[in-house]
Amino acid sequence: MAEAIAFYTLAVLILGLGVAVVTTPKTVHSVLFLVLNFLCVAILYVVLRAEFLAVIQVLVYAGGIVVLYLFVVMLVNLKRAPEAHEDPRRLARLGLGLSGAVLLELAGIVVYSYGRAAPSSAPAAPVEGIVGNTEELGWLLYTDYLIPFEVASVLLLVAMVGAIVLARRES
Amino acid sequence: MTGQAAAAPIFDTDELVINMGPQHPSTHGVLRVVLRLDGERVVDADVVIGYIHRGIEKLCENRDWTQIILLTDRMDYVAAATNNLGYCETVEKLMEIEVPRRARYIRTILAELQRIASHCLWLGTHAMDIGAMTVFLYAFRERELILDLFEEYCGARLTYNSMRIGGLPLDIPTGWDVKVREFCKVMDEKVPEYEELLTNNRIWLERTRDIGVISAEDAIGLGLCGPPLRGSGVYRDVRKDEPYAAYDELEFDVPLGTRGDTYDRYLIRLEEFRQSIRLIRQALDGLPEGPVMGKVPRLIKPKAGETYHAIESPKGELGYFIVSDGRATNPYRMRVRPPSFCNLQGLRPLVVGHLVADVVALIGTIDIVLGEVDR
Amino acid sequence: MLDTIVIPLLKILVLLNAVLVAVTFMTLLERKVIAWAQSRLGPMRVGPYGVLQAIADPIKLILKEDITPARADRMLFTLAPILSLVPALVVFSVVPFGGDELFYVTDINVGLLFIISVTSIGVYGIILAGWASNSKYPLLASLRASAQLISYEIAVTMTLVSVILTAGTLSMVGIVEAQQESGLWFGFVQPVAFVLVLIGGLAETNRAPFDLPEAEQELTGGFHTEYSGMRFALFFLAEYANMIVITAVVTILFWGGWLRPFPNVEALAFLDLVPGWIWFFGKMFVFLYLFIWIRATLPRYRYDQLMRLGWKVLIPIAIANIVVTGVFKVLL
Amino acid sequence: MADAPKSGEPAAESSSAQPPDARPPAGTDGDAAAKPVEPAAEAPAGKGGASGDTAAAKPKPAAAAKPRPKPKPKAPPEAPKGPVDPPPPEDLERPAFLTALEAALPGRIHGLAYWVGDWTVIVTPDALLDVAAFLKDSDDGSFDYCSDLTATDWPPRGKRFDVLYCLYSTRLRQRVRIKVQAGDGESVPSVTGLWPAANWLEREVWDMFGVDFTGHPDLRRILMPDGWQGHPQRKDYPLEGPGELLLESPMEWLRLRNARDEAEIE
Repeated sequence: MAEAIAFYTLAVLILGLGVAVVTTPKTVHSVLFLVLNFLCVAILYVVLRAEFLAVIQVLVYAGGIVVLYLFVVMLVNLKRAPEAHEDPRRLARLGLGLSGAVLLELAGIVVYSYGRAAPSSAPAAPVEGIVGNTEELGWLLYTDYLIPFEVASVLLLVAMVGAIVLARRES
Repeated sequence: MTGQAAAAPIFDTDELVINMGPQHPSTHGVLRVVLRLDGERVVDADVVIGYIHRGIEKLCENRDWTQIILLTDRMDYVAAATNNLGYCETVEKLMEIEVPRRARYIRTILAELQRIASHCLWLGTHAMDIGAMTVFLYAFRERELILDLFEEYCGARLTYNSMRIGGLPLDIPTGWDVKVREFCKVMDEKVPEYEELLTNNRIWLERTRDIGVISAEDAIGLGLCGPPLRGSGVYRDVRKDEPYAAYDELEFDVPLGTRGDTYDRYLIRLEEFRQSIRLIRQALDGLPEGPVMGKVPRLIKPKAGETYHAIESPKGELGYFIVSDGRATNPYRMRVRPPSFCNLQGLRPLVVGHLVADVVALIGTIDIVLGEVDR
Repeated sequence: MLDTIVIPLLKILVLLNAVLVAVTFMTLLERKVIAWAQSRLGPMRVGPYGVLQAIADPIKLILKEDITPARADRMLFTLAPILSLVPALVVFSVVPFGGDELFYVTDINVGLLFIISVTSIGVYGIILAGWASNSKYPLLASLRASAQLISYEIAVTMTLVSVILTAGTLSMVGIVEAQQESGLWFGFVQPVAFVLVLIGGLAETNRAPFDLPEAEQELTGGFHTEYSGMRFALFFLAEYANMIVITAVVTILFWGGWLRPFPNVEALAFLDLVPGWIWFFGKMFVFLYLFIWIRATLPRYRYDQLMRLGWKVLIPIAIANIVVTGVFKVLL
Repeated sequence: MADAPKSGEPAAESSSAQPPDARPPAGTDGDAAAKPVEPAAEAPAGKGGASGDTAAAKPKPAAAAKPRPKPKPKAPPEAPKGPVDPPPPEDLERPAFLTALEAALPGRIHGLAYWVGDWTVIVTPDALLDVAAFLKDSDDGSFDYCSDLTATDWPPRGKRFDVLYCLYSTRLRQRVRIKVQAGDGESVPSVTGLWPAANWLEREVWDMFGVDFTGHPDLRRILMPDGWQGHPQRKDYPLEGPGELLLESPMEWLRLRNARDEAEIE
């Protein structure tokens, strides 16, 4: 019961903050709403007893990535909105398309998981009485999900190289 | 989308214009530097001065020849005795007064003490600008000893009024020379102490090596003088080139830099500590007997004529250009060539291309006193 | 009820007060130590040997006028000091000051990560303070702060991985217990990591020689230029609280927390007469003193040099350290 | 001491050679007409007494002058007409750069002056750049260092400003001054192209005297605030700051001030 209340409160908060991120006129404020959003997600993880994920969520997203966002927002002149340079309708179409795709995906997941018996999948038969889930997570990442993990890291590497190429100055 | 936009002007970073000063902890007074920054890199700088312009040159043209000595104190107020010396020497040159040898020796001692005091202040503030705050207090501790010596000699600690046209107002008090020797001994120990804190300190090296490099040709062209000029390897010291006071009778070396960077200028000033101590010791050893005041007419009134005379102040070539019309008891025109003013002109070429943090290091390395820049 | 709510609350209350008092006296300690380093006396007027200066300062700051610049972002301007202080205080909840349960609020299984992640939130205080002031020097400072803190957070976190590898746990209590089991403080096992964490800790708390975001000589006080009164005091509290956290973490990770020297040597058992928490605070004090000493001695790094040190020196060494530790772990 | 160490080689030669002949006539020549009695009386006294040691001669004129100037210490009502610019004594050997300059630019040099060991080359504004460039580049001169650049104001004179360039050679360690006369509103070519050091110095002369420098890259006020009226170092600019009369007609103000000074003296 308590968990359900926590979940729904957090869900409302997360959604509300998400809307706030998109609608706030000041960019810095909107970035801050994003931080709050991430913190709420972290609390959600805690409720799900995934402390490690929660902490990593705070560390990586709130403590790292969004700080970089703020850095960029403060450094870069954002007085002129990007729409001034491009066709706003094209962006709107792109956005609609993307969000539609995400929505579809979510719906698919929901439908798919309804069709199956839920909890049996947990492969984490508590190994040798480990407290917490850090070690479990590690096992899973390096055994069952090794290929997605490696693919993700290669993807990040590509992104990093791309960023360096973009940022490099012609000289 | 991001890739497209990166080229578009949305991601242009605006140049940030910041005002460093007139009130800023590191501008050594009321100096204002308008910096145009790209991120933290200085794209351009405009040096704005004049905030404490008191019209000293104009005032001098309305004061007696003797009264002016007081006014010169107020220019480079951390090296007042040097200013006195420059002015008195110039008037003596104009009037062709011979200064007794003893007075010349004592003047040399005073000027060199003053150089140490001024360099102490420079070292302290320069190190403080770069964040080493302990050096500041160490250097001020030794400067205090010099101020005590001056207080004993002439009764004042900052604005000395310690010289007269034709000589000195007073002979040295008894026992003063012993105290000066003791001070030299103290300084012998303290200079290595400063060096220990800074010279081989990695952070200090990184902050000063290759920062504000200026070539010998540029330094000469910009009219830099004193340690900034010698830092670029130009052998130029008024004490050697156009000797005054007792410098032609004393031995000392002129330290020269090789790279012309902030670190070289730092090393030069530290070496000047040692050379000044050496000069003071020699002058004390060879201190002749005799009067300290030359034969000077009761009414000081140089014949009509003009002259330029320079001495080596702690900051560089301190020149006086004085015109007498031969009729009034005040100079017709008195011009001071302030070393800080001419060195400060070199700030802009030095800072462009460096970071904000280097700007404070470079203001420090030039060693300016705004009282002298603005007069 | 008593165990789950009242006692933790009491502990939190005591801890909060202790931390705040410690922080006030830290300022006095800093002033005194720096004064001694500079051959002067430091504060001497308020109370015997200036001891009460630590109380006079907060009183002065509280009574001062609290100014908000006209064109500042009022909400964020007020929020920023709070944002920087709160994480610094929250972290103390997982710091064990002794082996007994009495000496810590809670011991969670990801304690170390919790500390890192919560302190990383503290950056927002500095960044927002600089931005919300709507003033140029603070803005430059907050740009510096964000870049600096992220770079050094990566370095420190990577270094800590090797410590976690050695200890086999993320729990703060567990790490100390691991040192007791092995009979060796990790400072001797992981000396490189210790040095890296110390340097990274200096950088993360914006202490000299890495005090760029508040470099008075360059940025006239940096991110807190526009702050006065109590709000300024909050930044101050946060800085010193962070310092205490870092020293506590270093003590726990590398110098055996509340353990006596050579915890496995029976011949030294008489050292156990000294309670564990005294050992703990003694070790912390040494590092606090070291922090202050460094501040009195070293010049300040420049922004790009700081970045170079972080990215090109500390992070590669940290990675190498992980590899070496991993190899040893597998071999032994 | 009087000469030798202070003023470099030319001075050393001159002081031993012949101070007594050279200077006093110079002093009287220049402004015998303008001067009242005493300086004229002073000059012969100096001439007679200084049979080799100038310093010894000093007390005499001073002693002679002592009773008179006491009650009259203030500036005389009429401002001096101009600097003395004593010509160099005939038998004084000229430094090599000056002979080279005279040979290279005949007719461009308005005059030479010599006083207490300092050489001054007097030129007109149009010849300034040629002379300056020659002094800077010639092997005998190589005056690569612009020590100082300043001006002097002599209001009653037609070309009221003397702009002075104190040059120094870091290689040959010698000094020379260039003097250019310029009228109010007349401009002088800027030497910033030769010596970048002149940049601020010319700005200061513009600020303080209002001498315009053509070709200066950035001629703004430097010491006074940007919107300042007047040029403070001019002789007709009052010490206590600008008043209304000064701003309207400076010469009238100067005449009134001199009259007031005279009244005060009496």
